[in-house]
Amino acid sequence: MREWLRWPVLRQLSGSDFLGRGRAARSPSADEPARIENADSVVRSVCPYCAVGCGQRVFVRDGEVTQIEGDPDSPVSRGRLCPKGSASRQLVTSPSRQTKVRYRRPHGTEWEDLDLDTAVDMIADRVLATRDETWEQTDEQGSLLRRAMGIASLGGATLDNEENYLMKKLYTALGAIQVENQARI
Amino acid sequence: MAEAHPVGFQWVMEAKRRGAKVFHVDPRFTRTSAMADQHLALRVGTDIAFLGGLVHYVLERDRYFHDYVVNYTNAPFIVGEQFRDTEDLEGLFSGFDASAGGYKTESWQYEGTEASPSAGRRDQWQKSGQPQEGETSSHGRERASSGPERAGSGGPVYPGSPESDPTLTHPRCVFQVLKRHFARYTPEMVAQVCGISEEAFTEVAEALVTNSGPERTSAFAYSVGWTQHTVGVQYIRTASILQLLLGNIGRPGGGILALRGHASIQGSTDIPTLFNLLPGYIPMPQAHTNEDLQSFAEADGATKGYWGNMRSYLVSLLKAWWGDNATADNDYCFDYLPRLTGDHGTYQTVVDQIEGLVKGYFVIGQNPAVGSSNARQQRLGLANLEWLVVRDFNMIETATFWKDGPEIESGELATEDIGTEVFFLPAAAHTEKEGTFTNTQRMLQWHRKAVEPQGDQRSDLWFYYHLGRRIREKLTGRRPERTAEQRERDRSVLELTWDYPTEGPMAEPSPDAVLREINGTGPDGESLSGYTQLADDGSTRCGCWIYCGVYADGVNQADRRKPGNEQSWVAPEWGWAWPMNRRILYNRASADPDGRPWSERKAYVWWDTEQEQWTGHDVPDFDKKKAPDYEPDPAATGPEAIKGAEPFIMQSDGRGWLYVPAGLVDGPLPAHYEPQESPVSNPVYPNQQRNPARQIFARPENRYQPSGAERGSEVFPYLFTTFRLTEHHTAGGMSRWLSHLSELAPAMFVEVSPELAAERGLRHLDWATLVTARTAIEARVLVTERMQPLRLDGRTLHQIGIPWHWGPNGMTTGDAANELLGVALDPNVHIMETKASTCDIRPGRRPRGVELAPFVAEYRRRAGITELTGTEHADDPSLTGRDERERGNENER
Amino acid sequence: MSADGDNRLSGPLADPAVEAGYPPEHPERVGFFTDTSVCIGCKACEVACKEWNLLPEDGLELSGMSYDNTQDLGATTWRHVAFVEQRIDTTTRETVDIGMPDMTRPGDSSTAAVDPTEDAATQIRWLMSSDVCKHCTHAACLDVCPTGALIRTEYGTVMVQDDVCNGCGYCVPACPYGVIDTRPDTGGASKCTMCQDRLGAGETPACAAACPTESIQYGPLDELRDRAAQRVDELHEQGVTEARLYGHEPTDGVGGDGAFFLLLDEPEVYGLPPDPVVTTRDLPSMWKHAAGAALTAAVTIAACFVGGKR
Amino acid sequence: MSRPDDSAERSAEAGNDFRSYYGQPIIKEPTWKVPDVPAYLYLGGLAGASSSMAVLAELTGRTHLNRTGRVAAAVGSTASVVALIHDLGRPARFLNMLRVFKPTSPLSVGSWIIAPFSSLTAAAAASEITGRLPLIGRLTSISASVLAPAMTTYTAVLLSDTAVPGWHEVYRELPFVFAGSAVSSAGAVGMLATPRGEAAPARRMALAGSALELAASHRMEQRAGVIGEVYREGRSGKVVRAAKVLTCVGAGAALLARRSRVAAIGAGLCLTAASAATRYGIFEAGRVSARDPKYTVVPQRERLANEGAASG
Repeated sequence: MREWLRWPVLRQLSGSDFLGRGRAARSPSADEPARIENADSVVRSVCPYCAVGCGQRVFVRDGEVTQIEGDPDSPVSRGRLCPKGSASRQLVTSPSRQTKVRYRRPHGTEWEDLDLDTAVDMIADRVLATRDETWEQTDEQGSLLRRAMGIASLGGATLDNEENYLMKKLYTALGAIQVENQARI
Repeated sequence: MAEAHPVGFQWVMEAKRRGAKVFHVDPRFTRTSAMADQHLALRVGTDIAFLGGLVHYVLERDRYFHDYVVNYTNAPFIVGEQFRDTEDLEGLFSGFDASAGGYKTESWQYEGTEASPSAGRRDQWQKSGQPQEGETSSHGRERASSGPERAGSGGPVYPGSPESDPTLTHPRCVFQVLKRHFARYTPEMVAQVCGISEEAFTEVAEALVTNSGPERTSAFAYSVGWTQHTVGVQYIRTASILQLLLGNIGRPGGGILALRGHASIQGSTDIPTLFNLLPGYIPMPQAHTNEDLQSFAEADGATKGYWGNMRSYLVSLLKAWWGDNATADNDYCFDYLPRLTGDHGTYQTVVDQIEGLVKGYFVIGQNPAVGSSNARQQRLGLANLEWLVVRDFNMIETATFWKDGPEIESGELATEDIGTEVFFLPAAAHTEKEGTFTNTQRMLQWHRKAVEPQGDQRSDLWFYYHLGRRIREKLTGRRPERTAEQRERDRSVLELTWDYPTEGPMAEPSPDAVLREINGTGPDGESLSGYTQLADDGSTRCGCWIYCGVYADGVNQADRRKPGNEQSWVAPEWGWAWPMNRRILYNRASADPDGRPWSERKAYVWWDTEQEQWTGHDVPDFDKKKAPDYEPDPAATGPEAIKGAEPFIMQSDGRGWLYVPAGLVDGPLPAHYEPQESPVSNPVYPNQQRNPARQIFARPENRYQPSGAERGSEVFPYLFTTFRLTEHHTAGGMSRWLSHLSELAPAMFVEVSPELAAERGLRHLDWATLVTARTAIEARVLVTERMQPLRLDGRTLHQIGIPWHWGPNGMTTGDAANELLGVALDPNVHIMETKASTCDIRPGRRPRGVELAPFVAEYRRRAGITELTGTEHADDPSLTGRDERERGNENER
Repeated sequence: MSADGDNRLSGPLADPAVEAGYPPEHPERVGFFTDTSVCIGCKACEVACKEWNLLPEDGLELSGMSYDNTQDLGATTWRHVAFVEQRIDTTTRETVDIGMPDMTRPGDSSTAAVDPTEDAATQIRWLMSSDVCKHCTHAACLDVCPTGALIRTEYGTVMVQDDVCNGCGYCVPACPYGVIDTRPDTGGASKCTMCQDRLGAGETPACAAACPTESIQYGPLDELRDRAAQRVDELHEQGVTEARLYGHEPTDGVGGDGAFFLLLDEPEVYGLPPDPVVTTRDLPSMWKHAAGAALTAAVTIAACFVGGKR
Repeated sequence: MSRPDDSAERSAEAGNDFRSYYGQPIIKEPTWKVPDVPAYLYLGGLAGASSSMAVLAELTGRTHLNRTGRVAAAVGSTASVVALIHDLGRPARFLNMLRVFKPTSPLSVGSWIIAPFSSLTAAAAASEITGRLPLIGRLTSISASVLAPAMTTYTAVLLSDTAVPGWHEVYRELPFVFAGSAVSSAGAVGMLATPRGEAAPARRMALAGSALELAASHRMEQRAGVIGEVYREGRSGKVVRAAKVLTCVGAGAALLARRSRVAAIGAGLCLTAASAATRYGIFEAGRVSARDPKYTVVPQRERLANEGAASG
């Protein structure tokens, strides 16, 4: 009976929307709240693409990013984003993102699985071996070099300052000097 | 700017709304051109001629900002008698050593001074009394007297004061030198070189000068269209000269604005993952000149300006890194720093990979297999490694080159033969970690963490912290079996401060703790509030002196988010800009020598006579209490030696440099040279085709093409330039995998004019093949009138636009533009020339598989290319070091 | 059809929400004013829309239509940026269409490219315009929808209720702008909702929020109309005499658009109809003719039964 | 709209000189499928005219023709509904057609017509075939016949009430074409399924319907202006021409059908095909007119030019 009373035709006849073009034809779905309204948290962030540094608001629900949009408070961007910035939610939630370590052994033809812990351990071993193998304490004239020329690194412009800082600090301590990033490219 | 920085472009539109005129100077008609009042389609690689023409226009008509120029620039300083200009030497400056492909720069100095470049390079010169220019090692020349590795940091230093002529009439004063030097750059010359009309040029010039002066300012915005050239630094220099002459530096609405392309590319320069720098632009020590802390820092200590406190900055850094282990007795562990012996930049590194010298490679959020010039050379390097670590979101080309790279397709390499061990580690995204990005305005902004990364995804902070922790554990564990020599070697690692707190199940290290370390702490362990507090006695620690203050008062200043509309137009309470939260550098120049604003309209920072201090809309970039009439004691050093009317406090004379007596390796003034590869003979200096000091690598996989009148240049008759699209990002790692971006620009294409299409039989939307001496790629053709042929001296020149976002992997795929480019570098900063080169274009798809190499080889044969092609007068370590046999027997790959 | 006369189907209508049964205290009618003279063609609107409305990618095809690879509005593309390359004579403001470059091999046909140096007064210009559902005052899609899936909202906008739509497709050919379409994946009709859910949250629609240059302006329709008129005057003063508004007149064929535009050339150059009319304007006449025809049929049939067995 | 003064002049140059966005269509082509929607159109018309035929046959004592009419009306309307449901993007939600009553929607009005009509005709046909409840059968048949004329023409309104130039611009004539076609198609079925002796009204319906259809078509094409092209040219033009030929042939055969069963069958088949082809041709012509921006732009430009001339 209740279902029957909700029949829009009855609402058409009884209400102000005789032609059934608005209120009478409306379904409860039209009033569903926006997903930014029922977010568990709204996190202030910064766009990861170019160096303009537009403010972003990241909406989270159940531990997942549900929306990323411009932060109107930012005096840099005033809430606006370009197409790349606007695609940030897809960037971070894309199913194409890798979630597992992949390993290719020397001369291997396929990727293999590898435990993250093992991978970091293996990399540490490689670093130390290459460091010893290519260590230069001094040059021919006896000038101090104190470096390992077998280790190089590229990247940093898309990372946080804190990450660059740890990279530079660790590499320098290890004697790796061929450390570069996009700023040179 | 509308293309690559659309949201930043809103401010250009805002200015336009308020009456600003917008001129767009670009070889291509882009989305920016569409919004500009006027678009000037320059021939690629001719901006120095264009800007030089503007300098000429200003000087010839006496349209410069006189008081600004006399007081704030080095215009009155007298240049030494020994200096010879390009006017005198047919396109070369004095000091050129043809056999070394570089300059001895001492003849560029001021009269009465002994200008030398920088702390990082100086003491070798002091010791020997003679610059040891031209020495070549496998890593390029060590340019002892120029110090390009230091040039970004605020300029070289010189003791004493140069002779000066405030009337600007002395024939050897900088102003007069400048006038003579730019006399060639007439509107007619600009038209002839750049391919634009004199009328169009004059319109820009007139608009620029009338919009500069006390009441008005003009700004230049540029991007890698200026930097990625064999004369890139001199492009920026020309703009600097122009803006200084017009009084447009240090003032609101003025400046030369670098539009940088990555979220923290500024940060990764400030806290450099760059070979030649330590945090805060402190140079990495050189093997032969920096034997101890004293010799490294002392020369700076004797000079004027804020670099005079270099020792404080460095000692605080060493204390931050080695903590209590760094003491006065051990030079604060200065010897733990590895030493440089030349260019160790990324292109040199790739050569060393191919040569088997570099064995392990970390690639972190970059994609060199398609993103660096001469991409094939990059992949040959990757294929010759022992191990490779790639950290990224998706399976980028750098991670998969061994499986499906172009060399596998062409049969040049076989997967089974590639010995590189590859670790792909998935990275956490910006929403999955917290930390700071430094934007293109030097502003640090803290982004907070929203969610946890999935699976094995981790932040790079996590990776490097735990990698370091593991390495230290292993070294500690292996200590008994290590030799004494090895133990000594390990001390720099084991004594490193590496005790960051971790949190959560993933043991994520605290970025907040790292930022506090970067900011620095005083003897009491409390956060410092600014770099003026740094001491050289080991009592302070600071990971990056220019970032000192980002954690002032124990508050993360980069995380400040007071809404923009609730504060002044400078918005000082959003984020934090280095240094000291100053939003415009050298803003003391916004006031006249007496400290009054040049005009009410352009008031920004001024001297408050009642409060007796500097004040204004921004944090004054000046000693707050230093009065405009302050005259330093002649014996003063450091900041105290800067006058109250000298705004450029990082420069060793407090002045903006129109002329660069030291610090650059390719000339004290900019001069137009043709790109490494150009179909045009240099019209400005007919005897000097290319930048004589450019850095090149003549190697089998990196052949150069003939230029201008050289035989065979007609084989590659078309100019091309690479560019970015709004719809994609860099080499595509963050855009080609996203459907919402891929669908907007779904295929690799090239832009050609209808005239070129007619000349070569290219059809809209069909395929075309582009060929250089390196290789051939294919792309879809977009015929558009936005590309216009140039008419130069009655000759028609065609330019081709090539976006560089594509590669073989991802959702939208295509050949990479970087396959076409050779590696030829600016000698100051080792940045490659991607914005101007030559190629051939023909209809149809490129040859595939084994047919590709002979196809390209045939082009090289027709053009008569040998390993010497395009190498004259250049700095090329591989040439001098090479075997004669190899030289004679050109082995084309 | 009713006491209100033509207003229920066409002509100026002060308050479409009240017409659709909402109480007079409903929210103000809102809309978009898209000022194409400041559009930089960045397509942020397209992406922001798809991100918010969770719309899928709908084709990785290089169109060759300048930088427009989206090509048109559709069921899963609710914002579409058009790109038009043309020449304009800077003195007369006459435009010359370039259109799609000739697909034949140059030289094969007679349409040789114009030598740009021949006429110094012409220069290249690149028009960009972000198109969207017009949210017509008299919306044909809504009128013809048999299920009530398409409704007028309290904001005066027009939206599809996906849980109601049965995919009959009637709205598709009814739209005079070619906006609405049915989704191949769900079968339902779909188009811009002006971010109905965001409006409920007091937020700006996703496209307008993202637009870097305020080309897409969102707000109360009356305010937007005033602003637009000012902007046209401003451009005319600057010599951009070809600037004109499109879809802003309540007297036009659809009673005025909820999303209207400032254009720099004829509407059809951007793919917009020059004089759209809501089809239901003629519905009473259609029914009259149909009734006449039906009567004719009935009479004819009856007549056929008159007479003998021949 | 404010626009430069010269635009009216420019647009007044009719014919093929019009501007567009890379030749892209301005309006969307209908997503309706073939044969679903042409079948829906044809069957609805057939059902409507058949229902009238049945009642009149019953009143005039033509039991066979009554039976034919009842069955044709029931089968036609039911099949028409099935075709419509099959065309829906979400067939399971067919019942939402009755969720509202939308006077502004010909499809809603049509649904409210076809729903009772198909039920009534089904009941009438069931009674006729089983012989049970004859009174109910008669009542339902008569009730259905009240709705029957509407069945013959509402689908014309359905097509016309769109932005499709080929349909909308001919809204005055299209119902008459459909009416004629419906009458002739019912006549055709009557001829096919009824002994010649009782089929005289059916033959007359075939002839009269055909005449009406042809006359209305002719007038429609005359008045359509530039849009008339889609009814003359291309594939849609061919189908429309074929329909006309079939109508003529069918009508000619119908003249002979009184004497010849073969002619009757031939006429019935021809006219059935003609009626279906008419619907299909018109459907296709509409699609063509939607695809080409010319048919949207040129008439609108002409309208503006005329308005401009009238007011200026």
